[in-house]
Amino acid sequence: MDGFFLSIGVGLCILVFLALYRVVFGPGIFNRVAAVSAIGNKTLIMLLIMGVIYKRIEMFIDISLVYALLNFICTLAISKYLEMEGDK
Amino acid sequence: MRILSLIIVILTAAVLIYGTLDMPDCGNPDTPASQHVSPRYVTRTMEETATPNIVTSVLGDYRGYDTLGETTVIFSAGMACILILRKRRRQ
Amino acid sequence: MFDFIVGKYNYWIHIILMMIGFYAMMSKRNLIKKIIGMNIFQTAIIIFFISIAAKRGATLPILEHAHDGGEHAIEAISYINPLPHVLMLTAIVVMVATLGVALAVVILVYRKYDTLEEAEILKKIK
Amino acid sequence: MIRVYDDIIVKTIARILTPFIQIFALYVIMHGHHSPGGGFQGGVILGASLILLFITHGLKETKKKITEKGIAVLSSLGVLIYSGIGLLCIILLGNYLDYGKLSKLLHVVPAEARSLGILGIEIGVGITVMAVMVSIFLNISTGGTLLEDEEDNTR
Amino acid sequence: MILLFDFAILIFVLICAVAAITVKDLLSSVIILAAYSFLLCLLWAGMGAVDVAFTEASVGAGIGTILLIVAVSKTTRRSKD
Amino acid sequence: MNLTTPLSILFMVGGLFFFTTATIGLLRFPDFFARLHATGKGDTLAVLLSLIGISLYEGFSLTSLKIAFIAIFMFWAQPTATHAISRAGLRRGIKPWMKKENKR
Amino acid sequence: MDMEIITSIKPLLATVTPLLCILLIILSRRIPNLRELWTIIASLVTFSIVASMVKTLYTSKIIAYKLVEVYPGVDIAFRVDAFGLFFALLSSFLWIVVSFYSIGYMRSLDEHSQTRYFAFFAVAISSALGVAFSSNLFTLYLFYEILTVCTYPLVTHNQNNEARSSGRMYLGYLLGTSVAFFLPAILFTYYFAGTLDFSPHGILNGKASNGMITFLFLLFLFGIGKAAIMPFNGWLPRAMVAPTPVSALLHAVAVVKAGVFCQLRVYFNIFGVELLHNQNLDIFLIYFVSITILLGSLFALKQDDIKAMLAYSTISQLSYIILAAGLYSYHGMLGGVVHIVMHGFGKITLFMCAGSILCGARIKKISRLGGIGRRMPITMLAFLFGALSVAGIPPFGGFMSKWFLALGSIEAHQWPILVVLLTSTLLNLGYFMPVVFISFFGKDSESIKGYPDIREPSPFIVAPLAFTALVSLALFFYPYPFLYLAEIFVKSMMGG
Amino acid sequence: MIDQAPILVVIFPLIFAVVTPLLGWWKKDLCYPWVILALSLSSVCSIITLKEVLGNGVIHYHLGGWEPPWGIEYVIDHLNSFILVLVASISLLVAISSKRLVEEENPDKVVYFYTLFLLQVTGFLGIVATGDLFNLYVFLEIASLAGYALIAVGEEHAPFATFRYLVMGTIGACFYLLGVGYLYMATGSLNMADVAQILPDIYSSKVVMVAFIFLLVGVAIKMALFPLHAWLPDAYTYAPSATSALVAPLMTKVSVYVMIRIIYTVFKPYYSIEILPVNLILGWLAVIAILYGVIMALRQVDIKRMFCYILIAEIGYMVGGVGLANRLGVTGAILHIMNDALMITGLFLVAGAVVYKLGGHNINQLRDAFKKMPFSMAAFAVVGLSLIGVPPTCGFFSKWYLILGAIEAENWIFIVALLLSSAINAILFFKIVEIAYYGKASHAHNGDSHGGNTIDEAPVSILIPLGVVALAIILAGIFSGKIVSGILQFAVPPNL
Amino acid sequence: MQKRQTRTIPRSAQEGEHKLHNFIVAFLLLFIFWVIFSGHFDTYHLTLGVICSLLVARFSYDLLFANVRVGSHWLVFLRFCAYMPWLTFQIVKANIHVAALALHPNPPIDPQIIRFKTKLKTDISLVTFANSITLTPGTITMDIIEGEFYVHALDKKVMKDLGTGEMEDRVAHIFMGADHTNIKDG
Repeated sequence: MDGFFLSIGVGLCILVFLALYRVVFGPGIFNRVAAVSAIGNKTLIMLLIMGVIYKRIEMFIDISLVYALLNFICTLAISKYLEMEGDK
Repeated sequence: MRILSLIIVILTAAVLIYGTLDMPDCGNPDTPASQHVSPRYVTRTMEETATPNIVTSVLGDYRGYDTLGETTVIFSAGMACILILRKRRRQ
Repeated sequence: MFDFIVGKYNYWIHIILMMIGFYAMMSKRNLIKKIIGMNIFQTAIIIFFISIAAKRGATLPILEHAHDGGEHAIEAISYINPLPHVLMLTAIVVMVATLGVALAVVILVYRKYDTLEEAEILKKIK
Repeated sequence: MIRVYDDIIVKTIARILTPFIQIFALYVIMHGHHSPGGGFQGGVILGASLILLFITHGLKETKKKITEKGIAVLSSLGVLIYSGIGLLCIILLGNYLDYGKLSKLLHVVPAEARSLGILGIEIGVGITVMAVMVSIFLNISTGGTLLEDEEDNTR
Repeated sequence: MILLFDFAILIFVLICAVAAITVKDLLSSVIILAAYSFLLCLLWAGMGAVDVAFTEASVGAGIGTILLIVAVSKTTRRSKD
Repeated sequence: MNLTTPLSILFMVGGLFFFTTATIGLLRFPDFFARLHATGKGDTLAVLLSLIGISLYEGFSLTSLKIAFIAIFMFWAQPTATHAISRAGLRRGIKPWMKKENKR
Repeated sequence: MDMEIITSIKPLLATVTPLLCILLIILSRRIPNLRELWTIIASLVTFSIVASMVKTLYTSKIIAYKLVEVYPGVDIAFRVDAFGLFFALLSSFLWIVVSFYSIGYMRSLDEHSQTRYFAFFAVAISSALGVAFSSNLFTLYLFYEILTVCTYPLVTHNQNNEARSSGRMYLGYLLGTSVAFFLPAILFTYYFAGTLDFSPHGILNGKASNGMITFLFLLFLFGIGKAAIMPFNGWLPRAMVAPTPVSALLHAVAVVKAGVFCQLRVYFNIFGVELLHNQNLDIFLIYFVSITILLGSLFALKQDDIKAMLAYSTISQLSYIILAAGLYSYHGMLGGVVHIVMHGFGKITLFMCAGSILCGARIKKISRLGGIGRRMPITMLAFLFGALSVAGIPPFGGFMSKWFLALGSIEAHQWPILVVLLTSTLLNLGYFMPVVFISFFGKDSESIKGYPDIREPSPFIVAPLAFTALVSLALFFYPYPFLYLAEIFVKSMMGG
Repeated sequence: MIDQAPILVVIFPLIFAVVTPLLGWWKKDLCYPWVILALSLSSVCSIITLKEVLGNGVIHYHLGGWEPPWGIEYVIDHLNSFILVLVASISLLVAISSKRLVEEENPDKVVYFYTLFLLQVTGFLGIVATGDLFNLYVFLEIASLAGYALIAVGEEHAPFATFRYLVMGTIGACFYLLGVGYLYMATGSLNMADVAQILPDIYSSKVVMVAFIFLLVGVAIKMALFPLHAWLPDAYTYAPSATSALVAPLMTKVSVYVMIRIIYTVFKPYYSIEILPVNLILGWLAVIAILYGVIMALRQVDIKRMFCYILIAEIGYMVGGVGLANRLGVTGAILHIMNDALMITGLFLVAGAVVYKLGGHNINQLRDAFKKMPFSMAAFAVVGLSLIGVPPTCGFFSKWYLILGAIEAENWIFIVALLLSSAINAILFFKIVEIAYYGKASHAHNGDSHGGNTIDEAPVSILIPLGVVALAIILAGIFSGKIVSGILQFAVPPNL
Repeated sequence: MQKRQTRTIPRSAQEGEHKLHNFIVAFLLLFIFWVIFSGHFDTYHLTLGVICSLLVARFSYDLLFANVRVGSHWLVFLRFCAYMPWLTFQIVKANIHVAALALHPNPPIDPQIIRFKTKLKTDISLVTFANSITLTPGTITMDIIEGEFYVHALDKKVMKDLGTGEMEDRVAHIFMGADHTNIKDG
């Protein structure tokens, strides 16, 4: 079963890599933000998968939870900045 | 300037990589780092501090003074920001 | 050879990462870029420390059977070395604190010179 | 940056999420003994929850919840708690930060006393970190005036 | 086995780092740094340093990025390099 | 091998599938708003499925409840974030991509 | 050398008394009379303390006093031997005279910052005494440096551009040489010898290689810039911008003699005469300073400014004294040492005369002195006395020392030195006599003609210079306190 | 309570710093006495610690009651306790002087200024007291962060200078941290004594070598050793006066202390002499730093900047002394830590007084300063003489030891650099003195010459520390023998 | 904080009993959260939980229940739970739609921006509606300006789905018990 989760993790890794394309090249700031939040979601799941692999998932849930909560704040801050930009 | 910094960077990297040649492999459980001081933290944290999270017990107790310093660093950063940026209202 | 690379991989990556940060700190002319370089530099060091702590086949440095009265013998070999983690917690805190102060200073600089480019600031100082 | 974010959705969601973030942050602080987390992390999350309020509701509204003075007092208070516990150990004839000596005061075995001592300092760290994070954020985002730019709700 | 993650993530981290310092737009740079921090968190969780990963998660997503964004918003987004 | 394991495999694979489509959407869609469709929705469901898969695998305990909390938070936060960023895009004057015949 | 050593605080007292007087001077800065009274009292007290030690010294004893240890084996300590006392006696005695003279001079010219002047004057005397009494090279260096620094405000007293550049020159030469040569020389000495204490036969003997000895010798020779040996003499004429009492006491007696004193101390008590002689360094030394003797006199011939002329004369005469270390003979050494006091009295008289002329007639140039002797007869007579004494014409004190030197050169079989001495004497007369001649017998110059009010200045000025002129005459007949001390010292050098 | 003194030295300023903002909210005026109280308590504790160390030998204080390799340990030996006293007392002096300066320069930020002031002192004391490599890093960061903030509120271009300082400082701290990491990897310990015990077996390891290099480079950046000094002049020039008086003397000294610790305690001297010839490199860098520093100082027209370059040169002295790797040289370096701390404090306090009274730190603003602020300038003169190395000021004695050490190590070029720098310092110092002294000449057109005669002295709160520093400079000179034989000879690493 | 009643964020729920009620509800909710997070059921941890929940509830009960009149909480909650399955179904549909679009060799995207007025009044219902729109097939709420929704739709089909107003009705149904007075934040 570990092998299965590991392969899911690897799959997510590949997805993260793909999303990184948008982060690095992705024209404009908005695409990047979208891609980063996508990466955040994948990270969240990958953390849990690592927890499963380590057999200590309860230790990793908190981190995932933090991501669920704070990724949101981060995105809000960026979008607020983008909205308020220009009219300082 | 760019060339100079590139040279410095490459030099530093060379020194560092030279240093890695003698390092134990990553993940090797027999390194001095894992053998000398840290085993005690692992084996005796429960009986000495009753805290299963070893990191917390080391952070809070064995090396608690570092953490005091850390808190002070944060405190200084806060005060530093206030000192640097705070302006009076009239402006 | 493969073992060699696998064993040293983390170290080399941390060196490369650190040098990226270092280069950015030295040669980038934008102040915020320098701060970003600083961030990368510091995280590279953290990677190094965490690599020191890693132990193959060991689990997290949180005791697994803490509350069953010594039924399971605790062996140091089966837990990852916690000490570097502790050090790096402190280092991250320092990193954040430095980031805060650096940004405050940058804002002050911007207030004064109305630019973040080092070259332009130097021109204005003269 | 700290102007009111005139978006009903964001405001409402932030408002509802804030208490949960805060209780989670406190949980992180208190349960550093058993799971990852501790004073700093919890403090940062706590600070982030307040920052969320500042971002979405603006300075004026949020200042009713927590004032500048309060932030300053809290940031000192945290370090004071920490170093105070240390001094308490000195008064109880131990070395600085020797929580084992607190067992006389708390009537528990030294190991437990150490555990409690760690909790105490985690709380201190959490308070300081929270207050300082908010104060850095406020200072940077308002350029040090801690005054809201004139409210602009026209759009 | 976790090493497999390490390999990949370290490469990603490198990519992010290079991108963060080469992108001309400061805000983009900051956002790339946020992604960088996610990856680091992942890396550390993978290496068993949960506490550090936790800290990086809270700092990277919660404070560090926000502070940088705020600072950029207070100054300017443009950068010459 | 009880029933939960295949179920969890199913859910995990489903989650991975939606992650994949979301990422492909992120890469392929023509403009920012369309990409937001991909990430905003795809990721929400994918996360939900993966969480269910993991909690099934782990068996029911307090842990699953915590995972449920993650799901709930995601449900609140994800659309809000998507909304916020799209609103910012709209207000900053990013023109949504239109099909050519619509442009007239 | 089994001389009896007596511990006594007297040398410290003598050094500190002028410093205490500074406090009083500063406190009473608003009341000039009281301020100057303090100076005079201090000078008298100092002199009496110094003089009270003479008797002890006559009985071949040495007074020592250790203040504090600054380094293992190196102390700040005082040790009074005959040579030191000799120099101290001269300085403290002349301080009394010059104190009176200063009062008259400063008041008649209505100088500014007189408090500062008197204060730093006291410091200078204190450090000169310190130099005289120091028991080791370290203490010597300490007071030497203090002397350099505290003279700076005196030299630049006028605070105009000329004073400024002279001050620069002064410090540049003195500090430069002392830091660049003297200090390393001391350190090397310490490194090789393990001690810095003065010893009658030197401490370096057998401690260092020959090359090193020569190297050290050169460092000392050039390091002690106050001795104004030829390449490093430039500061002395420039320092003449100072008020005349300063030039008189410091640049005829205290400072320059301190330099010479240091040189002799080093040659006698660090190297030891035997060592110098064995290495043939003495020969080098005497021929080297001979150049200074001759060139100094020649330069003096060219000068039109009285004080500049006197300064070059001083340069020339200082090197006579250094001859003492090079002439490896009893009389040679005696002559050099005695020349300190003979030249001191003579030259101070000349300087005071120059000051008197400045006060009375506002004249600085020799070419304008025509007829002044008729208006200011006492001054010019004193000038004549001083000039004859410096030139070494009997019956003046200067003759005695020159005589001894000549004897010494004969004893040491250094005939060329004898020639040098004679030539120099002729040159001395050559630049002094015209001054005397035109002042008495020349036509009234333009600076004098229309000014009927030119006359002898106040008695505070005239009395001291007349007194010293008479003393330099008297020293020919009764040189004994000084001569005895010098003999004791030279005997202790040669006797061992 | 006496056995708790080592920790109280550090904890007092920390707790007081934390309370300061609260106190400031309540009553702003209380901050100043509060800071003084904190630092006095800290000084008293440090003196108690020193006494304990002198009486009973090295103190090991186990924080949290954990034995050394596991817990953090304070190891207070002679070197430590000496520098603790130095840091505590100098910061007390600066704190006393800061009152008017802070009120003048940052009137509405007094509270936070004092908070960070105390935090910075905490950092310094923590660095000095600790016996743990990582703990040192933490306190280094406290000191640095507080320093950045304190400098950033200075005048004109302070923010940008601070930014550069911040970037450099972070690089330095990170290098240090990296070095600690490498060392930890090789030894598995963070305790200095423990590491020192383990290291000799693995001296051949490349990891240890890289660790050593990075530790040194990190510290060298923090202390602004020659090629890494670029941040210093700007940062300290534009800093507020009170800050520069605190940071300039102490930050560099503490870094030198750390360097001594690393080279001679954590590593054995054998390592840096035989295996990795670091001492040689340090020696050369020191020579270049000295010459570069003094020559650059000569070119400045801004006195604060000039002092900064002097500071760079002084760092060269200490690093050179450390690099000599013999007892005398290291003694000289340690002694110079004290002397230089005193001198630089004096310099920057004078700069503070000048800025306060004359409104700027351009050298031309000093015109007539001797008239206006005689006491400040007198103190400045003492400091300047010490910088030149005129006995009996303390600057002479450290130079003395350093040169003796250099002679022993046969490092002639270092001697030359030292002497040359002394000479140039003399020029520098008298350049300032001249301007301060002759100011009137260029102001002559302002009318009456007595206009500038009124004394307009700096406030007492500055004068008292300045006077204490000046006195300390002289006393430290006179009693340097006592200091060396009483404390420093135990402080020098025993295996040299 | 008690003294400055007029300055707390919410304008409604200022009467004392509502306040207390809200406070208790918030406390209970938070405490349940705490217990689930904590996973330790000994007195020590529960005490900590009570203290923490009290603190947070004290700080932010008014944030949690701003603009919602008490009384209908439980009913709303139940209706909301009933709404969830439908929403989940919609989300699955949406994702399959998006997946199909993403995997389509030539994505048949035809984006539109729709504007429509809504009858919903309270902010909580508005928010629920907006988020539901965002989560459902091919639509994103871009902006709400004075009750007018700006929705970005991926193609015309979803536009029609939205046009039926089914979702709006369902959301309105959930919150119908709540007071529909138009009170907004800030």
